[in-house]
Amino acid sequence: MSRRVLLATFSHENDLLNAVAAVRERGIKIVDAYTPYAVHGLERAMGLKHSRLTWVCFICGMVGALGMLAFEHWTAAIAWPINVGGKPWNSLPSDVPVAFEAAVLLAGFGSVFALFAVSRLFPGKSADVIHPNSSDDRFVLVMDESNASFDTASVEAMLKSFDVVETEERILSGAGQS
Amino acid sequence: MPQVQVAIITHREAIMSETSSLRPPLVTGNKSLTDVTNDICAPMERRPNGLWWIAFLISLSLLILGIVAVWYQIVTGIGTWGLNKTIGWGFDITNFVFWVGIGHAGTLISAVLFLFRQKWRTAVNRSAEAMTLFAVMCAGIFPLIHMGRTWLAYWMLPYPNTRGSLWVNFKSPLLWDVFAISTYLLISAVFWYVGLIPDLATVRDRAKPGLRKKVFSFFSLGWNGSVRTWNRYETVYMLLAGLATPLVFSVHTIVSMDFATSVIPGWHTTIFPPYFVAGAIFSGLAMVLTLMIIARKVMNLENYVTPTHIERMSLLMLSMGCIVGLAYGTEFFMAAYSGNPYEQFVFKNRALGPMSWAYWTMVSCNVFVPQLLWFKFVRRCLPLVFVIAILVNVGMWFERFVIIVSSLHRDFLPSSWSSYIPSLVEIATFVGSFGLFFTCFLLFCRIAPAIAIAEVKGAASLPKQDDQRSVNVESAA
Amino acid sequence: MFSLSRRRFLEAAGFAVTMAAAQGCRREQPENALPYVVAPEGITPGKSQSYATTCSGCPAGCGVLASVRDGRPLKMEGLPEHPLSRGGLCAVGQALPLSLYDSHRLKNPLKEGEKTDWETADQEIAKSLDQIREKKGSVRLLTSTVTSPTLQQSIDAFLETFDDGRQITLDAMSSSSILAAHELTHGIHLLPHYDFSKAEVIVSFGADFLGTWISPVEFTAAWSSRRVPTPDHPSMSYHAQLEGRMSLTGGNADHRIRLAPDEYGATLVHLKKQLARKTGTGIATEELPTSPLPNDELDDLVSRLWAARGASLVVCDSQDVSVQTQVNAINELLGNYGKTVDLAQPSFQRQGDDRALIELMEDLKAGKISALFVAGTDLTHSFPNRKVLESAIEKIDLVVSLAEREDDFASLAHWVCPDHHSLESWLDAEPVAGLINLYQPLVRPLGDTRSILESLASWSGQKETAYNLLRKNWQQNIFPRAKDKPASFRTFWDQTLHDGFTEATSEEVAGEFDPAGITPPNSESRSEYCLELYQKIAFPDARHAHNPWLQELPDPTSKVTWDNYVCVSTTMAKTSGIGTGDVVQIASSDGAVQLELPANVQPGQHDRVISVALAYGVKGTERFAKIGPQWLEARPTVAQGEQVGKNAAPFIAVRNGVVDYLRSDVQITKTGSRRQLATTQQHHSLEVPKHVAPHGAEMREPIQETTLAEFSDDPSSGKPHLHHHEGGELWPDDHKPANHEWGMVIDLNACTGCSSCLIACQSENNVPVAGKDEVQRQREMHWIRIDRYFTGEGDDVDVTHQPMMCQHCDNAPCETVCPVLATVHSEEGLNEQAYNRCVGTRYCANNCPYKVRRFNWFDYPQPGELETLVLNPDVTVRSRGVMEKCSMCVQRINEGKIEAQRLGQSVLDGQIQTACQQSCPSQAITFGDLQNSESEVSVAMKSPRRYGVLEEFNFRPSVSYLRMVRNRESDATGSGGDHHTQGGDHE
Amino acid sequence: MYRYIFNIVLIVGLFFSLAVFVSGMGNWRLPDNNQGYAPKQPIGYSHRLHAGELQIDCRFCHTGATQSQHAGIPSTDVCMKCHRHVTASFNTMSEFRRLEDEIKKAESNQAGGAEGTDETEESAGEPAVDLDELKKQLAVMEIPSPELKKLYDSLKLKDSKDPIVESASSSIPWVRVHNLPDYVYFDHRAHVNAGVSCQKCHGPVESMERVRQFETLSMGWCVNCHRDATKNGINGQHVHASTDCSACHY
Repeated sequence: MSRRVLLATFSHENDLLNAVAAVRERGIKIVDAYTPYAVHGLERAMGLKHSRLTWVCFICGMVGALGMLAFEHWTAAIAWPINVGGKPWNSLPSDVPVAFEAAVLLAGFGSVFALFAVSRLFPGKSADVIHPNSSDDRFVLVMDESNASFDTASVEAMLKSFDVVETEERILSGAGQS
Repeated sequence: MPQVQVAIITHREAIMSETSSLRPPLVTGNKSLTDVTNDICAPMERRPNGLWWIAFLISLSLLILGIVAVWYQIVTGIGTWGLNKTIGWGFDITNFVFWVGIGHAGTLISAVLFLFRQKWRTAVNRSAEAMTLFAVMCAGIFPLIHMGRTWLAYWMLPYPNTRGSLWVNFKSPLLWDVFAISTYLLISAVFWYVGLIPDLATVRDRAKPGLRKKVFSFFSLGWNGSVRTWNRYETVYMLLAGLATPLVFSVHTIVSMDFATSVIPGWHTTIFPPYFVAGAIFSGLAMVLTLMIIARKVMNLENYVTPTHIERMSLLMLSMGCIVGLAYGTEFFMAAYSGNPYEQFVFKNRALGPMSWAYWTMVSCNVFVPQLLWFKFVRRCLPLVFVIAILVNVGMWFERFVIIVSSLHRDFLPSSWSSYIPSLVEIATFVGSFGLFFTCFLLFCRIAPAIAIAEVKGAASLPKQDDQRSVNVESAA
Repeated sequence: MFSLSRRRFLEAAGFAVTMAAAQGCRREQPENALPYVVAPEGITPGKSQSYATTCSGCPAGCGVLASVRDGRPLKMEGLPEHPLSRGGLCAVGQALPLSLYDSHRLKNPLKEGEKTDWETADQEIAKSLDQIREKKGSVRLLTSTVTSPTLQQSIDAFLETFDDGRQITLDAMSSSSILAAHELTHGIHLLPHYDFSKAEVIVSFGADFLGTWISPVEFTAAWSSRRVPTPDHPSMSYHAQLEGRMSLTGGNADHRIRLAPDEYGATLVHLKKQLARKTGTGIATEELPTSPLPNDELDDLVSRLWAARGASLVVCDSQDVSVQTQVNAINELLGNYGKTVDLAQPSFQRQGDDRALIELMEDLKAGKISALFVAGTDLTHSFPNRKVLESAIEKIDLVVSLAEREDDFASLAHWVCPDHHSLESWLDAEPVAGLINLYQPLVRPLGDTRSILESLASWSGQKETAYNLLRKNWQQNIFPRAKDKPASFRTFWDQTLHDGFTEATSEEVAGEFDPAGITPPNSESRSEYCLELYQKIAFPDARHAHNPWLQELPDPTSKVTWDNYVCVSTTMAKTSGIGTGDVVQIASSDGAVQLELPANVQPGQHDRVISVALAYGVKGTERFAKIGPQWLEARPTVAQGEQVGKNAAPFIAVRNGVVDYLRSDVQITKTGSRRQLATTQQHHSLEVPKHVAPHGAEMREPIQETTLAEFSDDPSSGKPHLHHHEGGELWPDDHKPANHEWGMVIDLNACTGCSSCLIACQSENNVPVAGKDEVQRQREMHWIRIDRYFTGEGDDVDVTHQPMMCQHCDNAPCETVCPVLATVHSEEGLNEQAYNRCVGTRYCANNCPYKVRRFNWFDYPQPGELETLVLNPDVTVRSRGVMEKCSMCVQRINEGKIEAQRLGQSVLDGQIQTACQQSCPSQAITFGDLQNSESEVSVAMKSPRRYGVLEEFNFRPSVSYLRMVRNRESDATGSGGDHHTQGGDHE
Repeated sequence: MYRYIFNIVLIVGLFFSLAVFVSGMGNWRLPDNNQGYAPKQPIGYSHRLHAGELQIDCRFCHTGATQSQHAGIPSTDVCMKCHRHVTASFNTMSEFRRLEDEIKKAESNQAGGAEGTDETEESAGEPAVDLDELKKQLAVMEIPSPELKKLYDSLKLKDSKDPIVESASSSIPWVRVHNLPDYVYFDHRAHVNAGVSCQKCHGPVESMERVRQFETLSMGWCVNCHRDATKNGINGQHVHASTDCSACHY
């Protein structure tokens, strides 16, 4: 499915932020925005939901910690109990450090791989770069034109007031997914 | 300015932008966003200069020396080191703890300062993370090669086996180390790489079609700067920072437990975990300072690494030096107060015994010398800060040496008291680890953006080109 | 395109080949197993058999139980039933297997240094001998002490074929003055048999009877039998040692007085005078010079000796005959003859006859000798003047050496007719009249060597095997003497062969004391220095210098290996600025003899006495240059062209008809160069250095001691006042021992520090030799060490010895820290070390409070293929990078358990013995099952003297020690000092 | 075209590698695992025949099993206990007997024939040829099997089993099948006397023509058996099979 979009390019994050607010006020659907760095407040301005990756991280961490604790207990006290320095079979304090490390390792890798999976990032993927300078100094706002009420001219005029550098109409193939 | 803007700028950032006019700017020299990109990418896009080549060749030859020494040691035996029946660890574990300690500052700067929203970290966090990575690599080598049978190092991992299954000893601090160091290395690598992805994309977009573009395309994972990805990315980055912070504390706590859980007087002490963490941060800061002062000169990054950064780091180093000094004093107090004669002897022996030279080198470098940083002119004098940082590095190496060797050389039974002289192979291995570190670091400067481009841009709150003049007037005022 | 594809094709094909190959290379070379063709009767492959035989290390004649496995003698153990050694065996005896498997032993006879065969040798020697017989030439056979009746008979028979054939006996260290003195005072030329087990008071003048003097194992066993005070019988013998150098015996004495050897005479005269006054006899009334000993000391000795009349013993190691006559007089006055000094059944353990030797030297000088045979002794290290020998040899028609190795003399000889190693040959020995031991061959000779019995028989003109000669002599001469009148010779022979020895009647020798024989010692004016040559405990005889185990055995007193050195007192060191490791030159005043050796500052040494060990600088020890690991910084054990240590024998003097090991005409000067000694211990005191000593804890307390006086009052006296945590454990104790709980108790009062256990352990457990450089780097590999501490100030020090090995702690610090479970605890209370699991982090060694773990820094291969035969097949040979330590001889424990199971029995107490325990001459080590409350070790654990080293840390060691008790009134002497009163606040 | 051909070659190559790899997977095993090792022995000795068919007890030859840590490989003279008398297989012997009988018969026939009438002359030629042939067959027939010859060679015996005086005997170089690493101490005594059957570790040797390593002999295999023995006993007998390191490693 392809759709018509309007690209507005800005040179400063504040322009983009202001424009986003104005565009959303007008009820125009924003497809996405592309910025060279993480512009603070943009996600809220665009009304994006808070990421649920924190839960992934938490669950992975718990699995790591509890799994490792269980494994340590099993190896030392159940699978083959061996007398080490007269310590009791089940010596919880000595199990803590490794369990902690396992938690951190799993949580870290879990959340990073979840990020890659959710954002479809993988090695060798060819990026659909929206603007040659979007990773340098240009902030690009992509608006959905398919709505019948979309008035390109008036939008462009409005954007002008936010110091838009250029605007461009484009047909986007695919679902407009970032 | 339209009203909307005020509404969307968070309270915190309002403060930041307010204070930024009061504080010296993080990026000087009226840089635009493109300037930032250009400046940072420049070292990796142009041919290396002579200075780089000289540094690289020196590092490489040291690395080769180290490789030869390690090879010789592995095929001949640990006997090629100066250890003996009493002193089972010397340079090896000293170097290990030293390098781990160096590594910690990287994580501290990058993760802890990130969590505390210290924007000035952006100038140095990338190289600090790289430093962590390379330092942990150097550190990891020592526990590996210190084993009598290095080729069986995988026995440390709890994998199912045909021995019935014979697992590993989870009660051993050395095993905790295995997990701590490998976790630390992996998480540091991931943290570093995740931070690098947007910058790799920037380099990719700048590159002309060819091998370079292909490589950067491959490693930038198809990054396109979508705000949705940025949103998740920021979350994960914060999570990683949140994980790395306790990790860095746990790693050096566990390293200190190698000693603290033993029975050897001078090792067996509860103060070690905080003492070691403080020491690690201290040595790490010194190393970051050393590298930054060199890097800003060599790589023309004076506008990004400003004297303000150096001064803040110096203050941090001073405070850490004081904590470490307090720890040294506390050890003596605890020994005296405990009434344990073995403990008392070890500390008296440290200060007055045959290894007192090492002890006083350590105290001078770590406690006395950093006191100079109370003076602002010292903090702002880069050569002086550089010298102090080097001395702190030396002192922190000696701290580990003193703890390990001076505690071992005279323990319980006087019949086994002994002394330790490092062998040539040991020294070459130590030197080689520096070779590895600098070779990696120099290569890193050449192949990846040494400063986090996206983060600098995000944190520097660069004014709109049109507003430049007014800002400059403000900062000048 | 084409090339690319071709490459890909090759890649693909290569992959296939590699995969196929990878599956092919799985197995190593097949290993062959060669069974017997015809299995010998009574031998089961893999099982060791013990045979009783006799030790050939020295003429003391200790009984040996040699275990033979698959045709290889592997381990020498003491023969428990033997009346002299009582199951003990010294380091030298333990080390015999290694000298058996010595690739440097001669494998065939030599003619002028060239290989030849026995037929040629016999023919040509016989021809020369016939010529000598014709011209009535003089034949001399030089031997070390011959205790063998059969060999003596062969020698006599051989020498009888000549008109002038004489045997001359030359000991490694002569005691001929004792024999000569008895000739003067008792009219019989012999060595009495001393019985230390009957002596309540022992006064020794320089006699190192626990170390090297005459029969040390026997004397140690006897001496220690009187040194075990119990709460019920708090008594033990009193032992005073007056000596110049610090000997092992001196270190074990209750009271040690520093007295230069040239003052023994003067002191003995005073002692004799005072005792004579007590008896009321008037044998000594002459005017005396002042005593070198203070009067109170002298009075104390006199009163103690007098109180123990008939149960006292005065011995002296002086080569001055007049001094020895004084000793005889004192023993006579005390009524010791017939009690502690046995003349009726004398000892044959030292028969060196110095007068004959001096005559020989004259004859050699005069060129009167036609043939010279040398057997069982390395002349260079005991012959007073080698130059005489060297110049004389050219004038001798026939020079034959029967040495096992090409020693210094053998290289001068025309013929070398190598004797068997004692483990390859039949022989007998009568060390003490009435006790006859047998030697039996335990292995087929490894080289083409021949027993001395056969060689002599062949040269006497009757070829006969050693076995037949021995049996014949036994049938004719020994069998009639047999004590319990066995039914037939065959039963007698079989029983003796089984037992290893037999007791026989002997000619009663009666000697009447004749005061006229007492000669006053000449009271020479004291010289500036007094050089004393002595024997080292590791190898009293140069024949053993080829044994690397013994070379690396730390001297019990100095802890030095791989070298000899000049011992000087701390006072002399201070005044002349000599430090340990400084090379000093000692030279005779005429400058004829010079020697440069490193100095060793020895606490306890007399200020004027400098002492040097003999039997160093032995030809052939050049071979040790490359012993031990070879690497970048390795320093050779001996420098190019040098030997281990230097030969001090040129200082041996001939004086007043005896070979004397004392010299007053010497000078000592510092050369300025240094040579590091290889010591296994660097800190020699229990005191921590003063400037780093915490207040109230100036002393470490691994060794606890008390005095007999205090012990009688309170058997647990000497216990430091420690804050020992007696409460419950922090953790639940999950580890109840299974069927056994092995434990060990070491009695510090019995342990003399003789170090025989070190070699026992080395031999049993395949402990490698590390070499001098590694010892200097503090990397010796011994599993058991003997910590030796000097306590006290200056030169009047007390010596303590403490055997230290893995303590098998129940709460072992080493186990907790091993990441790979290579060292864990067994359910029988042992601290196990699985070599094959060890990855070599050395963390366990660091965390061991006793520092008993040894790391394989390198591979330590055996020097040759033959030498690998000495390895015990029951113990893994450890590879590089692996930690090792005392296993409490777990291979013996397993063998004992399995054998008991096979026989359907339970393991009996005493059935399993560790190697160190088995051979201990003083039986200081007890080992057994702590779960068996009846076992010897459990009983010892209940002793009030028991303590554990570093017990206060709750490591719960399985090895305990029994507190040392010195027979003293109070702590006034020495320094045992006030140290037990100042127990710090240990936690 | 080239590309096409080489792609085919490539695919075939890869397929081949894969095939080799997969076929190898079946006997893939960890390093040092010699399960199934069945080396060729210097003498084609059949355990199946001796232990299986003839039901000779293992300990008859491996005498050390109850007394020593090594079960031991029998010395040549142990083989000779029987093979002094048993020199060939039953089939060979019956063939031998048959030939002998035939010759005897033929000889008697011949003798009878010579004495007999001329009637038989026609057929007399035939048995005569037969007799020579039979004798030749008998002469080349090896009564001691070639394998037993090796036994005699080891002892340096003639076929008549008299020793060859001038030459020394030599061991038979058997190839070790069950070879534990040097750091493992396995004691046959302890196991056999505790009632562990030989087959428990060595497998059904009595059915093996050539002995092969039946079990993995890995440490885990040992330890699991020890655990099982401690838990369930051996033949109903309670035993304590230690799993301490020092039970096997010292």
